Amino acid sequence: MTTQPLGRTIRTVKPIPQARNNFERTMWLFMRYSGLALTLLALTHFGYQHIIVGTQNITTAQTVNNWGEAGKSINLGQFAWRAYYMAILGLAMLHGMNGVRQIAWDYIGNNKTAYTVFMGIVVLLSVIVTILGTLALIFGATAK
Amino acid sequence: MAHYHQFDALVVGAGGAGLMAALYASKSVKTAVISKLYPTRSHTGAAQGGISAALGNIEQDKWEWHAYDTIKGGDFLCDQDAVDILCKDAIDAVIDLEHMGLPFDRTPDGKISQRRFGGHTNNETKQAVQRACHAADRTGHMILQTLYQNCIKNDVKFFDEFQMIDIIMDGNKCNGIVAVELSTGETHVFHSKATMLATGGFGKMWKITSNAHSLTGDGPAILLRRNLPLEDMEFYQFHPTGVYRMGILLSEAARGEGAVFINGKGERFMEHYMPTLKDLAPRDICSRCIYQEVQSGRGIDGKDFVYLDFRPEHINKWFEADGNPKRIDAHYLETRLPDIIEFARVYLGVDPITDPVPIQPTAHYAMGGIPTNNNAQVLADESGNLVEGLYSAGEAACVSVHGANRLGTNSLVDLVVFGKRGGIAMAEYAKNASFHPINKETVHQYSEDSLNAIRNSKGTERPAAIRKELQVMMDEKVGVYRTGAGLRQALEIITDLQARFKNLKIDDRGMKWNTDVSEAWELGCLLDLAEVTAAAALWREESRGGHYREDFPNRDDKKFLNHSIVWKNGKIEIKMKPVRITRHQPVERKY
Amino acid sequence: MKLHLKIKRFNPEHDKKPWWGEYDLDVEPGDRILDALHEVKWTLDGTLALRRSCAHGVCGSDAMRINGRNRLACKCLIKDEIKNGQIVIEPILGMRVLKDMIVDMDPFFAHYRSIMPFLVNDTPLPANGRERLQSPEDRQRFDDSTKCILCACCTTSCPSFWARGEYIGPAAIVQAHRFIFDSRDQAAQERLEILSDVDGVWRCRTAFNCTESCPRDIKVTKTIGEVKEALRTGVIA
Amino acid sequence: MEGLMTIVKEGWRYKGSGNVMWMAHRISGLGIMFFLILHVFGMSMSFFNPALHEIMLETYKTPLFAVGELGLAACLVFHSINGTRIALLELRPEWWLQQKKATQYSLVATVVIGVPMILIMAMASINHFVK
Ligand SMILES: Cc1cc2nc3c(=O)[nH]c(=O)nc-3n(C[C@H](O)[C@H](O)[C@H](O)COP(=O)(O)OP(=O)(O)OC[C@H]3O[C@@H](n4cnc5c(N)ncnc54)[C@H](O)[C@@H]3O)c2cc1C
Ligand code: HEM
Ligand code: SF4
Ligand code: F3S
Ligand code: FES
Repeated sequence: MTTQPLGRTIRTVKPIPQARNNFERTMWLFMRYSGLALTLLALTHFGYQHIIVGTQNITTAQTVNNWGEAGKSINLGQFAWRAYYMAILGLAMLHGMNGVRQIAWDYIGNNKTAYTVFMGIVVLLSVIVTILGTLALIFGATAK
Repeated sequence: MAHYHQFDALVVGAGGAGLMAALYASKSVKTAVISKLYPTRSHTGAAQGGISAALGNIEQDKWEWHAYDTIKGGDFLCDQDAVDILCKDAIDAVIDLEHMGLPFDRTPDGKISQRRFGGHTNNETKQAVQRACHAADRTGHMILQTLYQNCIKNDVKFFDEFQMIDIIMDGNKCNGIVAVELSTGETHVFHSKATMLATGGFGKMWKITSNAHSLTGDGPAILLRRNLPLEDMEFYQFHPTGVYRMGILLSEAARGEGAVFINGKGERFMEHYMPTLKDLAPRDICSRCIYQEVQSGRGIDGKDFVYLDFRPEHINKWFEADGNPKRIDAHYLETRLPDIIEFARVYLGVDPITDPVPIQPTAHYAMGGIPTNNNAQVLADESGNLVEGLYSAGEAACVSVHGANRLGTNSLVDLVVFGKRGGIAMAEYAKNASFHPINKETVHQYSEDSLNAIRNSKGTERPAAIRKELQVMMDEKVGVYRTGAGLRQALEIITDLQARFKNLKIDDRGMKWNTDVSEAWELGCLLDLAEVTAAAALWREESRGGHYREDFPNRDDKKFLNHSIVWKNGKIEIKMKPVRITRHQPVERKY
Repeated sequence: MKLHLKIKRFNPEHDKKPWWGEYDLDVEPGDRILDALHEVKWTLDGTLALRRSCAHGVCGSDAMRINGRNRLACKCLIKDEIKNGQIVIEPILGMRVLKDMIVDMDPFFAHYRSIMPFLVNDTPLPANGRERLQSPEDRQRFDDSTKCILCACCTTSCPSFWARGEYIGPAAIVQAHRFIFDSRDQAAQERLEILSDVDGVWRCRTAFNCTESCPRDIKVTKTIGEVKEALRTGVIA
Repeated sequence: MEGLMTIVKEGWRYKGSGNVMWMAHRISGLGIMFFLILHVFGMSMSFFNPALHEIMLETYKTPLFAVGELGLAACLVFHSINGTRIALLELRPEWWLQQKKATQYSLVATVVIGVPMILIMAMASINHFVK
């Protein structure tokens, strides 16, 4: 008779980065974590700007006030605003781009040309806009 | 123009028997499987309770005991050398299945778990023994899946949703089959060296049945048409526990786990009939006892059904009465019998944990079928001549290991043991044989003509109406109880139905997925098989196992310790084949 | 009881587009929907085509959309589905319709085959010629996924599968789970790699339609989640 | 595109909770992404071209954009709450058995948070136009 300790067997597989395709897994995780972070960031942003301040009251002057003026030194509060928006900008763009990629893959993934062209446009547009936004956040708003 | 294919070994039917044969044949020769259903839809998947093997994992057991139980259960009509093979090989077969990946339930020490089943006993104490290996109550499902998985692993070629219509015979040699591809309606000629028919049972000739709509006995019926005989067709098993009115099976495993029958007076009536095994007596006996209760007005509310009671507290009460120390609870039943509990809930709206379940006997299993030897080779007559290149296994075949009544769980054993032997025999044969020439231009003509005849018929009789009349009549006259007068009437009615079958009303004249035509063709098979069943039942003037004649209530070993071999060549012809008896002389059957 | 049955019909041999067949029947409330379909086929219109075999929910032949959700026709009773005297029947979604309720199942089985649906264990068999041992707890671990009858209810209810037929689909993942979590199996690595492809397990968007539609009550989404977890952590527990 | 057709023609009629939530999540996500690109472009102009920035801010105050903003609010609230549901549930497969409840809770939360928000915003822009 074999005697073998019986109970629950727990096995492991090779470290997952060696798996054939790790990209989808990374993006999947990123979508969850960035999504959770964005819930906090984006909702507070939206709540503050659209409800507390109100869209009708937003002006360029206010932006200058929040972000600090380009070329001038900034205080801690203005730095916080910039960091906050930088985080939203980065996370939301990556999150959104990947979301669009998933959707495009679903519907036009079989047509390689259409898929590449479409994603090319989306990525180009997003990247340009992100760079513009990042520069603005680095240098600050220009006073009129 | 028909499509043409060539394979060394050809298996028709992708149930347990067919897949097992294909698995073993494909290890050495080019093998294909043809099935009218996707393999995983075969009715083996419906088998619930278990597969027996004297593993002795829980209590002492011997394959010799298994063999004796099988022979006694079969009312001494089994060929005893075949039974020895069945029960000895069962052990290896079950272990083999485990190695292939079958997820059997386990004992605490990690071995295959076993449970009780009707008619399985410890020959010394005469008490029920735990012999049925199980995977919850879906053992057949797991066997079918495991075998299909291993066929995929072995790269077996499958022709799914191809229906066999004819076999290609040349004298006494089988050279393959003709099949129709259901999705296109085109015919395909399959040319082979060795061919196996594993097309399953034919329970659809009865109305109350546990059998699938697809179980129409195509294989045996085709052989009858090609002037080959069938064996023991009068022996058909009626399972005692079918869901009332629907016939859906509630496995004997329920009684293996402690359920009992209850009549209208609330009595556990099996105690009066079979004092030792009680509710675990073999199926033929239980079915008859239920009928007797019903006949004597002790059905529930005087109606034609009784209860199967597996409420946990009641089971515990009976365990106590029987001196069995085991105690169970609802959770235990839910894990051991999840599916059949669900069947009762879904189809009857009855929760077996809190209420008794109405049941009635249901047509279940064909002990008879295509006569074969112990290597699954098809026999051409009563004296043991072979049909060259033709094999058969599973419920379609009759080895005969089940005799006059099959013990629960023995069918699955039959599939794997004789499926494997057949597969190996086919490969051996195919390796040494060459392809026998066939006439590619004409072999499929008969099949096409017979299907087109149905497709283009402009009569008035709906096939479904004929089928229904056949089924209702068979329930009444060729059921658990039979009489000479009833059987003669049955034969007359069948002849009449066969005449009406020539005047069919068919709506669908298309080629693609024409299930109207295929169902009608299947009805033709059922009619032929019903005819030989009734004829053989009329011929056997005794009562034995699943065959009970009210006008001949006793077993008659002098005259009928023989298999019946029946031909239908224009008219019915019945011959006898002696039963092979080795160690066990017939005795009276008591439990 | 009166039943008005609306069936989406399509016969490739003479229809360009699907059409609604409407049938009035007299039925028993406790009958299966399959019985009603047979009633149509056997007494009103023999051209109606559907797959069926076991008639009690264990073979997986007759998946179809009943009142807009995937069900086995043989496992639904008329009284439970009938609404305003009517039941609507359509073929399952996302597969090519061959005729009436019959769809092309080949891609479905191709996905099934792609995940190596068989036990792989190259270690020597036990020397005593007996079974490999497995504890009841280890056996229980994958019990749920062994119930699958490959009916395709789940896969064809999945919006991600509708969107992209290449998605391997919940049924194939359930089958992979059955082997990945079997303590006797040794090919978990390979299967997980196959499942980590673009059209593998990460295509699952946690829609839960699969779980809701499984006639065998398999917790499909949970099963998929366990595969994802194994893929995330590298631990199969 | 075949997949899109399946969903547009038939999928939306399917009676499962999941596909509707799935579609709504997609559409809302796409909506947010569309606005985000526009919005970031506009905000970046505060550095590159303050005049354009001013124009963009004024455009947000037109009736068309006021309505669009309400849509954006709905998208954002639904998408973030539903996204949180998915993300949290998926971290623990055991929790998936609670999905029916989770779906109900997140729908309720969407309404509880979203409706007042939209009302406040709608009131504010109506006030603005009336003035
Ligand atoms: C509800 C139920 C429960 C059971 N429980 C048990 C149990 O617990 N233990 C036990 O031992 N036995 C049990 N049995 C009996 C046992 O399951 C069957 O006898 C056995 O599965 C038959 O297997 P088979 O391989 O011979 O045929 P099947 O599994 O019926 O397969 C027949 C195959 O033949 C194919 N076929 C048929 N006709 C054609 C044709 N013309 N052309 C092409 N292909 C064709 C079909 O597609 C199918 O693949 C049970 C039976 C039923 C009905
Ligand atoms: C506010 C907090 C947010 C949360 C919690 C969140 C969460 C998520 C999650 C978890 C997913 C993955 C869903 C899936 O795989 O099915 C997802 C998808 C997506 N998100 Fe977000 N997200 C948020 C904000 C955003 C923003 C700001 C955008 C726009 C830029 C966005 C656009 C998308 C898109 C386009 C998808 C793809 C949808 C799909 O594949 O069907 N999300 N989101
Ligand atoms: S998981 Fe359920 S729904 Fe999916 S194929 Fe298997 S049994 Fe059918
Ligand atoms: S429906 Fe589809 S998206 Fe995932 S949870 Fe089920 S597979
Ligand atoms: S007919 Fe077998 S599952 Fe419905």
